Amino acid sequence: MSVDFCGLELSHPIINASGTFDLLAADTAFGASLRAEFPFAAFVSKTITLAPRAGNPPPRLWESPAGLVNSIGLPNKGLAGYLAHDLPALSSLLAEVDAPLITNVMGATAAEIARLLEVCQAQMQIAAVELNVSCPNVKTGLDIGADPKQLEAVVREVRSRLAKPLIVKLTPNTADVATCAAAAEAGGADAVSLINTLRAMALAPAGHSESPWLGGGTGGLSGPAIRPVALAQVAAVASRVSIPVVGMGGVQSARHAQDLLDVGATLVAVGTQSFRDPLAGRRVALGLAAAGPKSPVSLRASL
Amino acid sequence: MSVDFCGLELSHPIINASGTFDLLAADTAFGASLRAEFPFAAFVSKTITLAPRAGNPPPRLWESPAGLVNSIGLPNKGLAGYLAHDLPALSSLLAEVDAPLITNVMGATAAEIARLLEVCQAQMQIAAVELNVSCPNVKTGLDIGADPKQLEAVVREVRSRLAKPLIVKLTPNTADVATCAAAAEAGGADAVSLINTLRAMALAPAGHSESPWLGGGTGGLSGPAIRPVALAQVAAVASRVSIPVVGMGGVQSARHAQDLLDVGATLVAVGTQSFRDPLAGRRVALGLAAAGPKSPVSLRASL
Amino acid sequence: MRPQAPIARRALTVVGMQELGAYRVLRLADPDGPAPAPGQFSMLAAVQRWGGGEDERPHVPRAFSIARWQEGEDGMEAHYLLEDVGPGTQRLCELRAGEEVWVLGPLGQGFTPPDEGRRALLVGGGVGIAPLAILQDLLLQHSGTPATSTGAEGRRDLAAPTGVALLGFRDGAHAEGAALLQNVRIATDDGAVGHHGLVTDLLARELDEDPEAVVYACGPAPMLEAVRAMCAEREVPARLALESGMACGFGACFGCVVPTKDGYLRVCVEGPVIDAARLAHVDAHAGAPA
Amino acid sequence: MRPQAPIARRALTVVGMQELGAYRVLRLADPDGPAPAPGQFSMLAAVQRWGGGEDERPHVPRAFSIARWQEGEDGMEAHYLLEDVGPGTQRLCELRAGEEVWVLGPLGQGFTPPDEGRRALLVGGGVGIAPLAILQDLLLQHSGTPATSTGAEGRRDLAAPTGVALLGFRDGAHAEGAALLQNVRIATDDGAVGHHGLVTDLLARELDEDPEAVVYACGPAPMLEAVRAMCAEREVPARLALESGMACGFGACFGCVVPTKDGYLRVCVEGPVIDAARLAHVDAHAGAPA
Ligand SMILES: Cc1cc2nc3c(=O)[nH]c(=O)nc-3n(C[C@H](O)[C@H](O)[C@H](O)COP(=O)(O)OP(=O)(O)OC[C@H]3O[C@@H](n4cnc5c(N)ncnc54)[C@H](O)[C@@H]3O)c2cc1C
Ligand SMILES: Cc1cc2nc3c(=O)[nH]c(=O)nc-3n(C[C@H](O)[C@H](O)[C@H](O)COP(=O)(O)OP(=O)(O)OC[C@H]3O[C@@H](n4cnc5c(N)ncnc54)[C@H](O)[C@@H]3O)c2cc1C
Ligand SMILES: Cc1cc2nc3c(=O)[nH]c(=O)nc-3n(C[C@H](O)[C@H](O)[C@H](O)COP(=O)(O)O)c2cc1C
Ligand SMILES: Cc1cc2nc3c(=O)[nH]c(=O)nc-3n(C[C@H](O)[C@H](O)[C@H](O)COP(=O)(O)O)c2cc1C
Ligand code: FES
Ligand code: FES
Repeated sequence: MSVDFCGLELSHPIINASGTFDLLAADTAFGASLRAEFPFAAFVSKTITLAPRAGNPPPRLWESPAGLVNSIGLPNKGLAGYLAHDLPALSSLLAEVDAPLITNVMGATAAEIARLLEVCQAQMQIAAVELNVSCPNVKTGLDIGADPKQLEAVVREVRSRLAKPLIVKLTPNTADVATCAAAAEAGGADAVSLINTLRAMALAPAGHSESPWLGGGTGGLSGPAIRPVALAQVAAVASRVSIPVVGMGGVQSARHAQDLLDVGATLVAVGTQSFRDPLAGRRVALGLAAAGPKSPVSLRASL
Repeated sequence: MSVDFCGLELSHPIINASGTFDLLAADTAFGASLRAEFPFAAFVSKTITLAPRAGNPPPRLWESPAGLVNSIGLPNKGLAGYLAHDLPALSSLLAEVDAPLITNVMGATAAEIARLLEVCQAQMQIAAVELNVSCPNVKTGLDIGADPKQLEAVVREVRSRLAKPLIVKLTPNTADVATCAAAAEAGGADAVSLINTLRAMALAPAGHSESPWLGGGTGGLSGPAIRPVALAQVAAVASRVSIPVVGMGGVQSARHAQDLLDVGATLVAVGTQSFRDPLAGRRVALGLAAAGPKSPVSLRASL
Repeated sequence: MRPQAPIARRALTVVGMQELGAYRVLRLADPDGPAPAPGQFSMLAAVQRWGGGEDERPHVPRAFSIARWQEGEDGMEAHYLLEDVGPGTQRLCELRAGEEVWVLGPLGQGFTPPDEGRRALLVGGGVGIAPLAILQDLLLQHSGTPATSTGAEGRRDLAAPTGVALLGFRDGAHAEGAALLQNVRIATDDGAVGHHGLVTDLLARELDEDPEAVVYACGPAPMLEAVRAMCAEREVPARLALESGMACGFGACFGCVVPTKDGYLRVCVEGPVIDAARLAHVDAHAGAPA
Repeated sequence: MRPQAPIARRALTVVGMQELGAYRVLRLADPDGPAPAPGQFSMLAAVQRWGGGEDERPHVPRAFSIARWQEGEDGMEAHYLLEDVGPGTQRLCELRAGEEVWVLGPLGQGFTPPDEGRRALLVGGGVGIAPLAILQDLLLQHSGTPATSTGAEGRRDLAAPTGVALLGFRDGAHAEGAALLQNVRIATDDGAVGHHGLVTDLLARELDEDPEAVVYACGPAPMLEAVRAMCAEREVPARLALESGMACGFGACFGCVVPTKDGYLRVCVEGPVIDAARLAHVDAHAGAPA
């Protein structure tokens, strides 16, 4: 089951989706059992920004049919805080379980992103960087990652700052995700990951006043509800690019992971399902291993 | 509860989503009870194209978490077949229940759409036309409706052929649905409707060979799973345009319809839920009526 | 005219749930429902917790042949034969007396009776035997002759005027489902009961002896295709009850189509029973769970 | 160090489900689970059919205070007090003995005991009384003095060394939940039982008489806010067990935050019990179902 991903040797193809597992909090909650049954082959951090962010006011969660709408708002200590407070603890824990650290970053401009990458390049505990391009462009309000031209330009501009693998986490809120993936590839991405959450909203339930429910106004939909959308987007992307693809969106079981691998993903990330079962990642990995290696009848070519 | 929609006087704000209710088949299945408890205030036909279409090979359906992925492929008798075979029966049935007929049409080019509108204009039984712009552009492969400029140009070009209300049914598979809605409005649309299904996919379940499950390869996701996405898109559109909005996507109850009305929809369409309960539209309408008229604390302005 | 369903689905009470070998028989009290024609089906969904099973399913209701329509303790009852093959059938199988099921039906086009004087040969495979039970009930009622009620296999009973049923099953546990019918001959894949082989072997023998018979068949796609081919070759009329993945059951979704000689046909409104002559072949997706 | 949960959620068997007025008490056999600290909670989800309820929910598990941890027939049992307020609690309330529940826990930061010699005043509102029960059990155990077991209101019993509980309820049916604790004084909104008014009226009286007490409170946000304000004014230490909509319970989703004087805090890892002094006010979303 071991997988080569952009030169990282992983023990299996299952990682966590950014922002859906806090290793340090899990350490507090689960202690030794977290290490004994570590769920992921590599660990992806929450999105880190240059400046600290408090995140959105509560409520931050809305449970929807077979899904979850979140409006967390990317709270984080900022790059300096992350390096000072989290990185040492993260990397010592990850060293124990032999899983590399992938740091997810987001910036509003190419300059911000370049700075984030530069700093990550200097930290040897960071094995790779995932760049979240679901950040609204300050001028247009649209996600940087939604416009292929803009995306390619940004990736090209920042690429040289990072010698480590650069994964571009695409936005699913676009007319043509395959073209965005191709743009990331053209700009120099080593891999792409998808899908991020679908733009979504909820109004307050009966008994509450009828404003948007989420403190952030709108949110993003994740979980099983979006699985068929994720499969379509991953298939479209994998059939277009030749760099590795990290597939995610509603994965709950080895079967769902296998579907993403079948359409061309190299790794699969587990997100919302970890909220229901913190060992979900491990169960998925074990399920894949139990099913045995598949003859590579990849659908990638046929799509 | 009566509503004015582009000059049509409707008894309540609930209609069917195109392609999710076949009046003539329902007449065969339900007979008199269909008329006695007619579920909708207006009836929207399946998408009609100039030439007949057989639709996609089976399987055409995949049940997903709290949703349904379909790859029906817009089977229809073609415009001439529709006029000759369906229109007389449809309009006599609708006359009995006092519901106007909205004909949904799709064309691959402005010329095709113009022809469809012209013919609809000539049929007095047709009260309004809904234009489905989720049709792939023959050259780019992307939906005509996904690109605001293209959409505005097409709507502007065809607009003059129809004196009746023209509703543009937007595609949700786009980076910025509000801008698409504004483009349709600028082109001359009298209303917009959304959301159509989200692009989605399914692989064959265990025991079947591992190609895409749906005969059409990919499909579209509908049902409760997409409701939070629909609410976000309808809210974004309603806060942008000043023409009426028909909201849909996963509506199962009066509460869900009220949410769409609260964010600015004028009408609400019920789709997939009719498959579970053919009277769903009626139950939603009755539920709204029972809750009584709301003080118009529309969120439209505040979004 | 075919019996029609009220557009309002009915919340019907479970009055019984019995094991029958590998199957279950669900009995619903349906005091006000229209009497179905044999071959018609209903869309069923548990009123509570339809969803939340494997892969967060089921979501849409499921189609089931009405297997029997008879007087119960409080008015009419419909019986359904269930095989647990996935989240929808599993949910229905776990229902207990007193719980409720949403029922939309009767739906679809049922079987038409054989021409006067011709004998009906019922051919069923697996859970596909369900619509043959109500068909046999009706045939027996019309002929006025109760069939010999033994289900012993091997005893060939050409004298039975009507309603002889050839039933194929995977194994012994499934073959217990045959108790739903009378006057049956059984074939099993593993030879546990009756003929060791295909039900179409039994059909060939019957047709050799009575080439004037009319065939009524329901079962897995390969069985239906074999029946279709055999009947086409011998010029025997055959009525096939097809199945297909359905979302609505009343012609709304266009999801349940099967290919015919003249294009796609919606199984739920133009079928489920159709004349075999309309098919070039039985689509792999058009049969009962194998 | 706080008791930690095994990362593997446990499928535990329901050994009891009793009505207690407007509430239910769910008893789960937990032979191998770690002993919780009072104030800790678990994330619960029915093993079967977690989903498919109202609005196709629940999907994520639900947080419940561990109300009691005691020896049962086959090892330790955890008790939970449930109030049916939506699809998740509804599903749990319908479970019967023998069915299974996924349990992840014990989670979060519980109550810390009062300083030596200070009296604990427990203040609960509605279903928020649950964590006070296990806290009282522990306090009584430590003090070695069983509380007077009468729950009669009005009888002021300053002699009780520890664990006196002031409980507020909507009405009589809810007030029956008070049976979960000993030595209680009750207030009801409608006056059906005990003091006609707010539980904070009772708290004011107690604090008048014993300004050295330490307050432990759990309940609806308005109650908690009143407790916070009263304790802040009187400079009485107060530990509040907060609630918040949760998806994970172990710090993964950042969904359960409440505002504090120095920023947002995740209720599931830094709480649910926090020192009232850290809050400028209790957020409207940070309390138990009202
Ligand atoms: C007219 C008619 C009459 C019928 N009569 C009977 C009867 O009397 N008794 C009886 O037991 N059955 C009957 N069936 C079949 C019954 O409807 C199916 O077995 C049932 O729908 C299966 O649902 P499920 O959720 O249990 O299984 P599913 O999981 O839906 O699996 C059933 C089949 O559907 C496909 N499938 C698997 N996953 C999916 C998915 N996510 N989306 C779509 N398709 C999928 C596969 O081919 C699988 O083998 C009838 C069907 C029809 C159309
Ligand atoms: C630490 C902690 C301890 C708790 N202890 C107990 C206890 O001991 N006993 C007990 O009964 N309860 C307890 N609760 C509360 C319990 O977790 C909730 O009552 C439960 O989660 C409600 O779930 P539901 O599906 O029944 O109701 P929901 O429908 O989830 O409704 C509950 C509340 O959530 C909000 N809401 C409504 N719809 C949604 C939606 N779609 N998405 C998100 N939010 C929504 C509304 O504010 C509503 O009032 C505790 C909570 C926490 C955090
Ligand atoms: C609560 C929550 C927080 C998330 N935070 C982040 C984040 O910080 N950065 C990011 O790139 N994606 C974030 N995501 C998106 C996930 O990484 C993932 O792309 C998405 O949830 C789809 O996967 P899933 O359905 O398995 O959850 C978040 C998702 C959730 C549910
Ligand atoms: C089976 C099926 C067929 C559909 N056919 C059409 C169609 O012909 N034309 C169209 O504009 N939309 C079609 N739609 C989309 C619906 O009109 C609607 O936009 C979508 O399903 C979302 O609403 P819902 O979640 O309530 O179903 C179809 C949807 C389904 C599920
Ligand atoms: S099942 Fe919907 S058309 Fe037949
Ligand atoms: S519930 Fe997920 S972080 Fe607290």
